[in-house]
Amino acid sequence: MSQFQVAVAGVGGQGALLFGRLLAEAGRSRYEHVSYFPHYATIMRGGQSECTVIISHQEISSPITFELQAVIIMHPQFVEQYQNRVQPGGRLFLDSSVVPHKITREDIEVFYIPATKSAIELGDDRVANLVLLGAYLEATKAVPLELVEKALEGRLRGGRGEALLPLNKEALRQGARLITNYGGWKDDQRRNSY
Amino acid sequence: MSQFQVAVAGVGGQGALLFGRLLAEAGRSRYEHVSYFPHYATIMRGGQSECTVIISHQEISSPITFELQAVIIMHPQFVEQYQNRVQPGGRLFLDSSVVPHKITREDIEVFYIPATKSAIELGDDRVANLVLLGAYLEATKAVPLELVEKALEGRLRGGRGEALLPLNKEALRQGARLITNYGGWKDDQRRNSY
Amino acid sequence: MTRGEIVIEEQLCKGCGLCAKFCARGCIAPPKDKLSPQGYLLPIFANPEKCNACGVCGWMCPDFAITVYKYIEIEEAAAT
Amino acid sequence: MTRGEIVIEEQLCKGCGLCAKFCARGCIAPPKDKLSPQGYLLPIFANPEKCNACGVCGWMCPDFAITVYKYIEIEEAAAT
Amino acid sequence: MRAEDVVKQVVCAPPKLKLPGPHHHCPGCHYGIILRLLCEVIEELGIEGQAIGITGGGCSARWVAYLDVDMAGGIHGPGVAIATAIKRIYPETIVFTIQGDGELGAIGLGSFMAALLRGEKLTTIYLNNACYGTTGGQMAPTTLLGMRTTTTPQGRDPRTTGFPFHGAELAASMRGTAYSGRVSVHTPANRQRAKKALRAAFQRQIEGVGYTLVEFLSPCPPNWQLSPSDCLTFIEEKMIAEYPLGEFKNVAQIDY
Amino acid sequence: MRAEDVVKQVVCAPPKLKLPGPHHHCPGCHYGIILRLLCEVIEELGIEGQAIGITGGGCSARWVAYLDVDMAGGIHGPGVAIATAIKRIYPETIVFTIQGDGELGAIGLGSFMAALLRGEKLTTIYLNNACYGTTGGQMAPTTLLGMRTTTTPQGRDPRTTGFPFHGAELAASMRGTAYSGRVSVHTPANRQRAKKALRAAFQRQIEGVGYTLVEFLSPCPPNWQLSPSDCLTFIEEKMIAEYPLGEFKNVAQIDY
Amino acid sequence: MTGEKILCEGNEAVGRGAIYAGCKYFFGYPITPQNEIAEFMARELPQIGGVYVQPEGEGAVAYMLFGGALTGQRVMTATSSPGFSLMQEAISHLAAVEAPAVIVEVMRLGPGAGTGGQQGQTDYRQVTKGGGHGAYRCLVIAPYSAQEIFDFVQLAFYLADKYRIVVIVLTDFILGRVAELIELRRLDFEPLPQKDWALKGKAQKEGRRSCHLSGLVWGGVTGYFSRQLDKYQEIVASETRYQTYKTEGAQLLLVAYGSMARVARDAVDRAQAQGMKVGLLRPITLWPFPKRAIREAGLAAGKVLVVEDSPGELVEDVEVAVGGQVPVHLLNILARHIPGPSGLIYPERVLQEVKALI
Amino acid sequence: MTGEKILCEGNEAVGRGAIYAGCKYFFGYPITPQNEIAEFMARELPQIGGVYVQPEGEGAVAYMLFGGALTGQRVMTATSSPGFSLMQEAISHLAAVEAPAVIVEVMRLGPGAGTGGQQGQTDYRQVTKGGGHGAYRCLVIAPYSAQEIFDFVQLAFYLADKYRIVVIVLTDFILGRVAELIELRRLDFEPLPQKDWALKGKAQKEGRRSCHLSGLVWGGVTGYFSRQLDKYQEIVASETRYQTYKTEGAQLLLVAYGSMARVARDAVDRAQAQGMKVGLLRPITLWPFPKRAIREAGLAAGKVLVVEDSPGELVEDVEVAVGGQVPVHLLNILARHIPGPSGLIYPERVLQEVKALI
Ligand SMILES: Cc1ncc(C[n+]2csc(CCOP(=O)(O)OP(=O)(O)O)c2C)c(N)n1
Ligand SMILES: Cc1ncc(C[n+]2csc(CCOP(=O)(O)OP(=O)(O)O)c2C)c(N)n1
Ligand code: SF4
Ligand code: SF4
Ligand code: SF4
Ligand code: SF4
Ligand code: SF4
Ligand code: SF4
Ligand SMILES: [Mg+2]
Ligand SMILES: [Mg+2]
Repeated sequence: MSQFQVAVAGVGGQGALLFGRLLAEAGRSRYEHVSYFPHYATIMRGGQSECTVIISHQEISSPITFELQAVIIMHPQFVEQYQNRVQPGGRLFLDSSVVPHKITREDIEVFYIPATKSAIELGDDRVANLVLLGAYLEATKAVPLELVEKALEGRLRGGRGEALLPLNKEALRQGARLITNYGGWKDDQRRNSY
Repeated sequence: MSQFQVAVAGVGGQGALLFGRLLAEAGRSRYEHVSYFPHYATIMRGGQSECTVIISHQEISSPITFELQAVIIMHPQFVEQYQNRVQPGGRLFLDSSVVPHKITREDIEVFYIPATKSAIELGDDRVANLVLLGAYLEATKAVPLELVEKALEGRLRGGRGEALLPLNKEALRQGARLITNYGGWKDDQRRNSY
Repeated sequence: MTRGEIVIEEQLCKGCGLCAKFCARGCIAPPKDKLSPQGYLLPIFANPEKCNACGVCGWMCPDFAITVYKYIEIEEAAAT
Repeated sequence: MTRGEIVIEEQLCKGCGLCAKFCARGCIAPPKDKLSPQGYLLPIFANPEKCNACGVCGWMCPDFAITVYKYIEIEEAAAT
Repeated sequence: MRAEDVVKQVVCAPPKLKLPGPHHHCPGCHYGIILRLLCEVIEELGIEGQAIGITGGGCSARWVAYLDVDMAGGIHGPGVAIATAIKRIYPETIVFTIQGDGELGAIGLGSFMAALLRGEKLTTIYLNNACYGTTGGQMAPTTLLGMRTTTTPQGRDPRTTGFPFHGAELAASMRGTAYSGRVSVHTPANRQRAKKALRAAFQRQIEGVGYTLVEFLSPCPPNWQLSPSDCLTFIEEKMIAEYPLGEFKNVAQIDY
Repeated sequence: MRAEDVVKQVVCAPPKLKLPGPHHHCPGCHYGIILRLLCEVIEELGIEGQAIGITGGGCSARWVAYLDVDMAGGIHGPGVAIATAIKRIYPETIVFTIQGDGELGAIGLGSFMAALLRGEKLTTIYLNNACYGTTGGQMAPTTLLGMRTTTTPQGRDPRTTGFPFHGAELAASMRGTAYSGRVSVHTPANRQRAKKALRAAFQRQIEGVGYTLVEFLSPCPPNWQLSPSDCLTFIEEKMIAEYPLGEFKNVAQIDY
Repeated sequence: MTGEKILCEGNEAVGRGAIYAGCKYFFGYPITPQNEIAEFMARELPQIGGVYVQPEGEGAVAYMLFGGALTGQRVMTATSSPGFSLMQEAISHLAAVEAPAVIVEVMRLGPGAGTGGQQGQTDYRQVTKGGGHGAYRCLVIAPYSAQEIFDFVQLAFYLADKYRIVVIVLTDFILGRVAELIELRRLDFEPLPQKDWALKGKAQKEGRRSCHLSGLVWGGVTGYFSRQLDKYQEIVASETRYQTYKTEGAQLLLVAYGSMARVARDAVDRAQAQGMKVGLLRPITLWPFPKRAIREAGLAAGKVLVVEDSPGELVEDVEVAVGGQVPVHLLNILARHIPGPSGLIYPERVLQEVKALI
Repeated sequence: MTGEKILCEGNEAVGRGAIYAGCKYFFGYPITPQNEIAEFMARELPQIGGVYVQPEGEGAVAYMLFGGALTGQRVMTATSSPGFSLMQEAISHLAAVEAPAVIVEVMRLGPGAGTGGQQGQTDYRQVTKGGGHGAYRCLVIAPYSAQEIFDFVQLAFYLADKYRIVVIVLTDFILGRVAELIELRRLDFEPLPQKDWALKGKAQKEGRRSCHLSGLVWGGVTGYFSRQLDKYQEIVASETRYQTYKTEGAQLLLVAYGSMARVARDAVDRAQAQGMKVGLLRPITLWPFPKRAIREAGLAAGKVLVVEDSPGELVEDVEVAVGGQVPVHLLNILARHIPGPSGLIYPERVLQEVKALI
């Protein structure tokens, strides 16, 4: 495709913005144009935190757009407003560990990813965002997962997060695996989640 | 006359404003309309201090006007600019104790009043303004001198200035006398002055 | 002997763990793997039998999430 | 014996009288009836013979109006 | 003891003056504990009907929506000026401000000092978390020396940014001040002392004595980049070393 | 001694750094004396080429036109903020502010406190005439208790307007301050002490130690409604009673 | 109701008008040329159980106004240009919580310290268009005599309460200083609703709580702005005020406000006396601006001359009003007769311009 | 000169642009959504011998800018709406002494605390018309991409020095946050005269003294204002900037600036793709305002739609520009899609309006 657009919505601390930033950084080696718009209020701790990423071969007129090819929902409070932002034929990814909803739209593809559960199993609930990113990449092939790993390395190398690099990469790969083995929405998955 | 306009110009401390205020206060019992515009800058101590008074039987459109029937000059720095503000046929009063100039305009009446000298003789140089006011009243008959005395009483009664009332009244009367006995500009008068 | 009980309002808890930290009797297990509806990890009232209803966990909870109940035998209650 | 002299710049003096107040030797008469070109009453260097050119009046004049001169005999001056 | 012989008595529940619903503070932020103290003290003093609270622009701005008394706010800096007007107009009300250290020690410093000079009869709840919490943890006047923040990436250096601001001591040094103290709520015992201080401050306002202030040390886990638990140690070891706890002034009368 | 044997030596004349012409201060205002001290000290310290002065909005605003060094000003309040920027950009210059008590103690209080907290390496010449002189003698934070002004027509009452502001003591209490003292020029002996203090303050700035401040008591004859001579007595008896003269701090090094 | 007539300067008329309007709380800070207002209030208010507070600067003054306004009592301040600039953030907060307050701005000249308190009309744009952030509006009233100052201050309090808006009464050095005879009279207005939103402690309101957050976080962005737009529309429709003087048959329309409208009126008198057909339209509210009236009068006259003591601000609004249909000339601050503390534009100079144009 | 390309958010581009322009002195105070600028400068400047000072508030920041500007060095600050309001008095003083400085205003929404740092374009009037007292002007540049932010900050420093004026670079929450690829390049400008008026101590200037009084006391009132009027006229003539996009043959002209120009541009793309003849004119300088260009393009199209994230401010200037000749429609803040922290106006909504109008 000549352009990928995705919005990620979570609450402060869930890492929605890192998802977007990594995708944008990875995207720039494959696309001439990249825009990344994080939308959050520092004044609102724990408040809504969303971002929009566009990676494109053409110039990007607007970095914001209502309907997108893909939307990632990390928290139940966003289901209502964000499911409408998926273009017909687009994809919606939910962290099914925390989002209990079953989406009824028929014109889009929905992925229920138990991201937080997977993350806890990997050892840290905070990598749920990377599980979702791995899933997104696997499902859309927007950029190769390796480029995101490189972007991650660039961020963590030398800092106090360096030790977390293997965990992070594992989370990405786990996300990808969840898509490879994706079996659709399962009722029991939801009940497990909280 | 149906209207009197006068501007008084001095430096801070000379009492130009009191001249105007007293005239305006006295004027209000004889005229339906009165305006008094003191023009000075508190920020500029010792700076220019002028006022314009209009007392009138008609409504006063503008409280400021460039040309006036009468102008009082209390300090040499104003001679240049204020002599032009007398209407043809109007009157100019100078404190000749401090203003050494001889006015050359022929179309106006000029009164050289040794106001500060008279004031010092009366015991306080600060009543020079009242000497000039007395002179102005005597020359123009704008309002009776007694009304100004009443206005003075209103201001001073009960305050710490009460004791100064006789001196102030005497200054007014001395000014009036200087007009009654007015003899024109005398060279020696000027040389005495400083 | 169980002397009291705490109830954690899951909608309010943010998983800071201060309750667990300040329960001197070790009744509360720090947040670990139970997720709240808001996505926070929840502490667990793990050892109710040790609770003496001292109230500390409630007073120290920054999120007004804990209610502490003291068990009073009926005779006692009537007496007070 | 006159030891010095002061010159009051009339254009600058505002007649505050501080010079007169602070001349310990009473050389300066307070402002009374001499008017300056600015309309202020001027102090007068009334007793020059008492002046020892101490400089105090000049230093204390808020208006930079006073210059104080000390008379020095020529031999003295040459020596310094 | 059988279940049916037992009555459950509520020992601790959300205070009456706390409006229902969650607040927006970060996990482990002590602002919630302090908010609770404030509710309790107002309730215990029976001044709920007279109380008027003014919040600042920091993280406590939204206490206007948490505390069930008359409230206004959301402005960064001039809390004491706003409160002064209200108190002067209605001297019988009990007016308090809630202000962060970025606010009281920086943009509101002039207003604060001026209110101290005037000895306004207000109560200020001063929240010292050693940073601008709301805006992302920039250096505040209270930031500890050596502490890294987003605007002191190498650690705060007194040669370029000066020395920490001591609000409670400053307030205590002024003639018009009736009460000033510094407290913390990082342990249950400290929490109880803090409550006492807060009550004493309000009491002095009720008596009409003078300016009253209680400075609360508080952590900011996301900006300090420490876990809630490590924050407690940091307060104990680092914050209190710079900002000693205690009652610095408490007088029944101002000497006019 | 014959006239021709005598040479006239100038003992006292307008200082070199005073630009020619009259200044606008009222008769008997001591600002002129203080201006003179400033000229003398800058000249004697040999810092004329490095000196940059910032005036406020009060009666000293126009010193920009009286003092022959680089100067800017005319703004009521933020003198120390302006000066801070200059000093930070050119650390080798000697930057001083001239500020009234209405300015330093009121509208500029926040900037002043903040500069003290930061320990900016400036010299502040702080003119305390117990009122807003320029605007007509309204109550300033320094107005003496009981003193009548145009905004305290019944005399200043601490119950509604608070207590006098003590700038020099406040400055001395701050860690970043190198020098702070209060002086007066109302007698020749005091004038000499004042000059020493001013020189000491500049010296500390030259050494790069910290913030330096000299507070000058000064009369305001028209607004005090006293003659120049009665003003001297008022300073001696009333002003000094509230504002004691002295050197409150003078250190060669700040303890970082 | 007719009352006593006194000789009263404009600044004093402000204070008197405020007290007649029931304002007992004033927050002030010295600045020329409005000091007389603060001094009047400091003297008078304590005698009527009111309060004068002089805080540390104009910023604080404006925040006291904010706090005071929220108590539901009538509150006021007065200031001049630099002080007014310092109030902009607070005015924006007042707009955010829709608190009613009256600010008297006695303009002084120019940017910065200007002439330190002299004549000028150089705050027109700041007062009518901008000032603080957030696209709010203040109602701006420009009296032109001491009597109008006295009356309009009362009107200002009424409008502030009616619309929950900040009302600015704009005067200047001349108007503040000119003493004229004024009649002390209490103006009657429509009754106003209770201020049930006021902060005074729940006990005074049967336990009802009031809450004001200066923010759009909960109220909703569009809700707030559509409410403001409605309010502004109503103000434009109902509160636009202006006065015409001798405009009947005029072949040149002068437009001026405040002190310059007095000067222009004098020029109109003189011109008419000399047989020239010249009239004056004087905006009384500067926002809302009498756009249509100026358009109509301007088109009727065929030529417009704006007189303002500024490099040219009002003229922009007049140009917009007439929309390029007729020529708009400007007599601006450069027309001052300069000797004098900072110069003034005199009627004679206006007349000269009128002659040149007619 | 082509440089490295980096992924850079708008706020960071401000800091980078400033450093490329030789600015080493920054005065800052935290306020969302511009914190990243101050943080970037706090991190970078000490490494190049520069200085970051964080004083007690935005008022003090602006006065530091004043002091800094007078040293002759390039100085900058950045802030957002409430902070910008607090700077108004100081900006007026900068105008009074004609000191050059650059202020980046990253607008947030609404009056008061608004949404506490969210998207909005509600400072248009404050920035372009008013702000402080004294009828001065600031040059206002509105970039619409990270690259333009980087470039225009450099331009801003050049223009500030050239005209001795305050230049405001106006962005908003969206532009400050959006990261895009920018090319790091140093722009070349005409050489500028020496700043012989700078304060640096007489020793650095062969004993020449510099003196700046923020006032018109000595310089003369008319002298000051006629110099300003000349300067403003020259700026209007030489520095008015705008961009047109697909206006050729357009039957509807969209007018928008900054972030909303991006949104409008997207709508133009979509509309054109659907065969609608729609173009965009984007003012780059908001003062001077590209009045004539808008008039011409508006008349050519016959219909104008203003898109702004405000109740309606830009629209006033557009109305003045077209002078009632063609209808001017407004898509304003009420068109926001509200879910989300405070809602946004999306291209889809603009397109919908375009369809309704065409
Ligand atoms: C005039 C103005 N400047 C800056 C801001 C941005 N701002 C909001 S809150 C805040 C400070 C937060 O720090 P603090 O007062 O310490 O409160 P905390 O968040 O730490 O509780 C700032 C700078 C603002 N709202 N208004
Ligand atoms: C923002 C602002 N507010 C008020 C003023 C008016 N003003 C000019 S100087 C001054 C204060 C004068 O008092 P002080 O600082 O004590 O100096 P003094 O005149 O007594 O020397 C004031 C209030 C101003 N210029 N700017
Ligand atoms: S009430 Fe006391 S004992 Fe029981 S859980 Fe809470 S802290 Fe522990
Ligand atoms: S203290 Fe409260 S918020 Fe924290 S973990 Fe315990 S219950 Fe949850
Ligand atoms: S001290 Fe100076 S100004 Fe005062 S009277 Fe003496 S010479 Fe004149
Ligand atoms: S120099 Fe000394 S002695 Fe001479 S007049 Fe002056 S003060 Fe008196
Ligand atoms: S940012 Fe800091 S102060 Fe604010 S709520 Fe979070 S922890 Fe508390
Ligand atoms: S008003 Fe006061 S301070 Fe100002 S010059 Fe006059 S005496 Fe000095
Ligand atoms: Mg804080
Ligand atoms: Mg003073």
